[in-house]
Amino acid sequence: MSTAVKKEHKSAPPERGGPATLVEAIRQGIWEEMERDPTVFVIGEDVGTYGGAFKVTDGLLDQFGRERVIDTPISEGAIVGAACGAALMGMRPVAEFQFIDFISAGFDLLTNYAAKCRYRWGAGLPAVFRGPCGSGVRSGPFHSLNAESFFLNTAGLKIVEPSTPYDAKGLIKAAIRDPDPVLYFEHKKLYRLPRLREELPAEDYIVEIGKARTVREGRDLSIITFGAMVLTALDAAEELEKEGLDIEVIDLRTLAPFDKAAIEASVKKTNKAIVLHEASRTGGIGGEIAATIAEEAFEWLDGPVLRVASIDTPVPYSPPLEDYYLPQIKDVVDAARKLAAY
Amino acid sequence: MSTAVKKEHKSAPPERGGPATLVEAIRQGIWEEMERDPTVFVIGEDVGTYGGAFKVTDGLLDQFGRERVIDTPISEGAIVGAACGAALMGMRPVAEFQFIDFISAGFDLLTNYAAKCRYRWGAGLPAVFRGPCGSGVRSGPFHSLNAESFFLNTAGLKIVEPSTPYDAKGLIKAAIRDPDPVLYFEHKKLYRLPRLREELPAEDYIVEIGKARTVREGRDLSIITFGAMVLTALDAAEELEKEGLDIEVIDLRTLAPFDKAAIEASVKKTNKAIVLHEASRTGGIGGEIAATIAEEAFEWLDGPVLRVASIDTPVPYSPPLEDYYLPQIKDVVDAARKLAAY
Amino acid sequence: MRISTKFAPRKADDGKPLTCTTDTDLKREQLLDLYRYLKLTRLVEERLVNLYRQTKVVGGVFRSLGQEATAVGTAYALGQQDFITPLIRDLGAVLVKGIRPRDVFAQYMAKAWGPSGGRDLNIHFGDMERGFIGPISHLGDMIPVMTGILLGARMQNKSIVGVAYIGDGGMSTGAFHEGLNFAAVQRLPLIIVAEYNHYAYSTPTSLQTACRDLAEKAVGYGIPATIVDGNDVVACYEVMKQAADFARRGGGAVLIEAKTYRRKGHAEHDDQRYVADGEIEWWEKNNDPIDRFERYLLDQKVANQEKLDEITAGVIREIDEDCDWAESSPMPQPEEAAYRVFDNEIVPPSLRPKVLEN
Amino acid sequence: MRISTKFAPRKADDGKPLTCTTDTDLKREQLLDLYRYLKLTRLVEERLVNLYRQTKVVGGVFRSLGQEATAVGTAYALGQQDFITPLIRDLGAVLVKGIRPRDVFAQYMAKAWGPSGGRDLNIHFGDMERGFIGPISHLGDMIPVMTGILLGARMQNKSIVGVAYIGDGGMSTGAFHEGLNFAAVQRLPLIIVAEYNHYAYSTPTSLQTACRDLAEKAVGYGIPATIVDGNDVVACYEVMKQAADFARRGGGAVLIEAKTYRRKGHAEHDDQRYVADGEIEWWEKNNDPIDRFERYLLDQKVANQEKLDEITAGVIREIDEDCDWAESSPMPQPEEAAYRVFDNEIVPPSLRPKVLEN
Ligand SMILES: Cc1ncc(C[n+]2csc(CCOP(=O)(O)OP(=O)(O)O)c2C)c(N)n1
Ligand SMILES: Cc1ncc(C[n+]2csc(CCOP(=O)(O)OP(=O)(O)O)c2C)c(N)n1
Ligand SMILES: [Mg+2]
Ligand SMILES: [Mg+2]
Repeated sequence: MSTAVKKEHKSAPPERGGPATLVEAIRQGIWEEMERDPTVFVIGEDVGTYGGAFKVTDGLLDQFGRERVIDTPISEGAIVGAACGAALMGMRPVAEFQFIDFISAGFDLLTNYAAKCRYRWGAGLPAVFRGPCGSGVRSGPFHSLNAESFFLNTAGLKIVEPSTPYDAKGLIKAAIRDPDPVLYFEHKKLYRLPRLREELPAEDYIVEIGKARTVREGRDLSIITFGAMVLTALDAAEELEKEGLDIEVIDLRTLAPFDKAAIEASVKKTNKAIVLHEASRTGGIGGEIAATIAEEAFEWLDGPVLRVASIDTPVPYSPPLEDYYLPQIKDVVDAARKLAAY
Repeated sequence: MSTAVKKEHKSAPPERGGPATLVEAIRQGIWEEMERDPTVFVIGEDVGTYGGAFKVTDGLLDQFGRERVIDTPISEGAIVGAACGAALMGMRPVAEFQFIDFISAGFDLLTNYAAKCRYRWGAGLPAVFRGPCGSGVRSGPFHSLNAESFFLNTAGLKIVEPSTPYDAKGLIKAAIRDPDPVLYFEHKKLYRLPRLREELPAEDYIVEIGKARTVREGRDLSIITFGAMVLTALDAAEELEKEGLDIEVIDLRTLAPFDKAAIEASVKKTNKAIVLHEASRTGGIGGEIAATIAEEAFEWLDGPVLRVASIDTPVPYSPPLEDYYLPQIKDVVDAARKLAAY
Repeated sequence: MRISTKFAPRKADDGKPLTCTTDTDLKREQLLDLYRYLKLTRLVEERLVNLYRQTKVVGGVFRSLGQEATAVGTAYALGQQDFITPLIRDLGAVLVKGIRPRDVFAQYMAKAWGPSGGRDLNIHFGDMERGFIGPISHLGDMIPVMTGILLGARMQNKSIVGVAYIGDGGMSTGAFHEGLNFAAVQRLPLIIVAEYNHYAYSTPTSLQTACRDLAEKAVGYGIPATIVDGNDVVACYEVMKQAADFARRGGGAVLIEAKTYRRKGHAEHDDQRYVADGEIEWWEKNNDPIDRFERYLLDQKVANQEKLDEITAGVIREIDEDCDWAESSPMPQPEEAAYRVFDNEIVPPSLRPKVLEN
Repeated sequence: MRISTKFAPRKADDGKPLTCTTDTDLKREQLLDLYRYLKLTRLVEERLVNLYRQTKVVGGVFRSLGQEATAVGTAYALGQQDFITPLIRDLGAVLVKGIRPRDVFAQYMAKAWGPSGGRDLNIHFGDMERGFIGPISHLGDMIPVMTGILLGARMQNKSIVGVAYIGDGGMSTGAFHEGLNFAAVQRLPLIIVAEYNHYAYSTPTSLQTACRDLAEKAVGYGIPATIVDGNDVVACYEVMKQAADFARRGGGAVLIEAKTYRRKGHAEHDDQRYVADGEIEWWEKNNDPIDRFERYLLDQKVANQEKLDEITAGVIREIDEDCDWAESSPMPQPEEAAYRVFDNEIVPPSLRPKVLEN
């Protein structure tokens, strides 16, 4: 009874290029890669008939069939493991976590199997592990995770997080073509944000993994950030501009391995840096970046590298609490003012 | 057939105080706490009849019985979950991972259940999660983990790692009495190291969680470290002394929340700092510490905070590879010389 | 192997509408109490949907429409001292365990007076006094936690049972396996209520397991199982009563599979495009647990319609009152976010740092 | 439910010593081949113990003494194209799949010429050509990985089966559950060989599961199971032959439980204090898989003692040669540690940074 499908529901295939939100850009990217390369397939919970909790894989099932669009049991370990095994066979799995929070249940296989396979016996694992991350949408402690810090100390995993539709499409394609495992984090707050909607090229393109992007050039101070915080940084920069402060904003895009050269170049120009991220401050990626700057650009620094991040708590549900938890524009502005005055 | 016990094997109860290695100190600590407090119990794989893979729990079964010394199936998730549940009931579980590497299979429950319980509904979880960590003993990629970085960005977990028998005993007791979940990491290379053997007090004592220890006072440069690397730091300090460099060595002992005051006090005195740890450099705890110093003691710094750590790879098995992987005395000496000359 | 089907779903005789089993010792008061909880559950959820539409509920609303009898009937067979850890769709069990609707409303609305003070959502909280351990989102994880509750209770010589609810989907998790297996080995009084409600989000049960019945999974843990008609509240009560007796007497873990049906989508936003035509309507018309129980109460002359209406009116009064109370609660103070990660007497709250203030 | 016991262990008739099943079509050459692999396995391990005592083996040595028939017999029923993922104690299966002893020696001795170049230990490597996926230490994790191998193969229209070995202990892991369940749902040709060898490290099977037989776990995955005498190499071959045929024809996953016994400790350092008196000696005397098979070969006149000795001599020659080769390998160059985390054409090796060299 439950296998028949209710309505003659059929999702339209995505445009090639054109104006797109972040979620549409990712969908385009996966779709095009699946057309281009028969080894690419999609696996995860509710990715088929339902098209994914956030509809990233909408329509793929109709187009590519059950063999290449696989609805799994609620088994994140099996999803990761199966993606690894298929990748060993020369396939290119794109595995979805329904929320990135559930990556904790795949943590064991990611850090032990996926990350170490090539090192141990030369077997590269071209697998992508993706899903919605991030807070600010009132989803409470278990649907708001920024998971990058879990994986930074495990060599063998690349980590990517786009903040624009263009980058999202270019990076998902690069991730799928990458010969090594890539974690691809999608900030759920950005999925459908009208502000981000932009025109994508009709032609095939990728965005190289490992390269940051200067979102805004400036001379006085660098804000190094990524994901949804790019917008916070830009908004802060605009406010600071009114005070005559010329802020540079760097979007890392790739978190591992992150673009040291771009960060250093920026800091050597502005001599002041703020690292901004959404995860809790302690143990977040900000420490790694700030330490790198302080170590490798020490002589260029005219002030301490400041970190602006969430407080050290779980992500609370209630709006006033979550707003307090998260770094706000004002926090960035304050930090920048103080640092500028240094 | 297999339930009868072969020999009339009975392990001696531990001494109260006296000369002890690290492993004996931990065993003393657990034993005394179990005697003192009937809610304390031990749970893990092979912790009963066998006394644990490293014999930390040796003899507990005979003394305290099957109810309080529980051999589990190979189920790290169940071990963590069961410890949490029992803690909710007012018990004080001491859960063992046979090797800390297997904590990855308990990662989900640790970061989601144990860490967030008090925050979510006020239910404190007084549970200890312990096990052998660390490399340098030719155990390859899956028995050499330093896991602290996995947990630094998850608020709600304390992390402890002793480097001496005195601290080991005092910290395991403090951990057991702590009202919140504590991860207690034991460097397996130190367990039976004769160099560490020391006289323990016969009286009950604890070592406060959250407090670092100045292992060696010095004026020229601070090395901030913990675990087995304390020895490396001390050996490097001795060599540097010959060159007239007076090195301070700080043993963090607690990694979360770490002792900022002690670090800052040291750095404000010496004006130069090296952070030394055994895990891979990128994403390791060194970034957090270095960033904190660079941020909060910026004006006192006469040089960059240098990090000396393992390279960014899995832990290789073969001795020449593992030696290359790990930070050696020479690496610390080199870093100190360069920084001193700054 | 030991799978009991005594209370499993049966076809109604010659097209007669379904009611409930008469094979019970439940007294009139208890039966009416069951009715009250069924209505309370359904109407609390309906109120939540209203609040959601008014954007007063901050997160999602997850309905148990059509499967209320499973939660209510099973929980009703427990003592005050027994523990449950429900799924989001087991609101009925939470209410039976004595949690007040006001707490649930305040939680959903992220209010300061909610039991988690706005830190967590819906039924994600707990009450040790009432034997209620709220779930976390991560499915399966509560099984080993409940195993630990029972391990602790055994060390304290407490004679309690623990009930962990799990979905057809959640049984696919490793945590479920590890937790139940450990409880079975330790012969702990853990009772699993496996809810066969046909879907896990959009995924049909046939894509979660190759078994026909979830009860078959009990075999691999060496424990007995029962299949119950999850839409027959009396049957649900009866199988739990037996299971709890068995477990309390030292029999060890038990698995109860409840056959039911999730009539609403996974959450309010779900368009249920994956559901076959007419399926929901069939269940609504022929197999609604409250309809069935009303029919039973009337047929068996336990009550007349007036009595039932009176109960319902009482339920609505309670809901109105509790909802008002919850609405009147303030939102939490922002800085509250920083407190209570640890025992704050030892570790200070994580207040947002003042930038470079020293 | 479908648990076949045709090849399960049986008591020997009136005290006669155990041999092997005669219910087989295996040809003489094949039988002698099996014998060669059994001896090869045992003698490679003995050599490893020698090397360990000479401190030439850097890590631990894990013996399969007394359970060699399970690995050898089951693997021998597979084709070149089929995949295995063994446990550390399934060296026999690895050798049958065509991995040479030299590779194993070099790995154990952490040598540059070993297949992982000294990066990983013992049988922790792989060979896609030979259908060998080496395990990692984390028990259970290889089950979902093998599920993925088979998923990939199906998309490539390859008709292969995949065999994953797992211990009585490893079956308690969540990864085992998730991997097998997914394979069963997908009807993938995954064959689980569950090794009931009485212990997981020091823990008896009774503390791993409340089931009597591991085969019972198959029920909860909706797949068939067979119990085999794991010390009867011919029976092990036969059950795998049938399972592989079944799986290859599209029958889906299968579980084979092999009853055997681990005569050595978990690793060389284990004093086995947890083993009941006389237990090991009983198995050694009455139920050694090689003794049994020798008896079978002689009884059935497949070979005479001379022929067997000749085979053994060949095995020893091979071991001597391969061991010499492995010993002659250099240790790896230190800087090799930095390479091959990623494809180094894209990400440079992680060489130890020269301190402040810029
Ligand atoms: C480990 C984990 N993975 C994924 C999810 C996302 N998720 C939430 S509910 C759900 C479906 C649950 O189905 P089932 O267990 O059958 O319970 P039901 O909703 O039917 O009551 C999923 C996949 C989750 N909560 N936990
Ligand atoms: C997830 C995990 N936890 C713990 C261990 C440590 N460990 C290694 S072998 C072993 C016992 C394995 O027993 P079993 O699965 O029965 O295999 P056997 O050794 O009997 O072949 C344990 C607990 C591990 N390797 N993986
Ligand atoms: Mg369901
Ligand atoms: Mg075993």
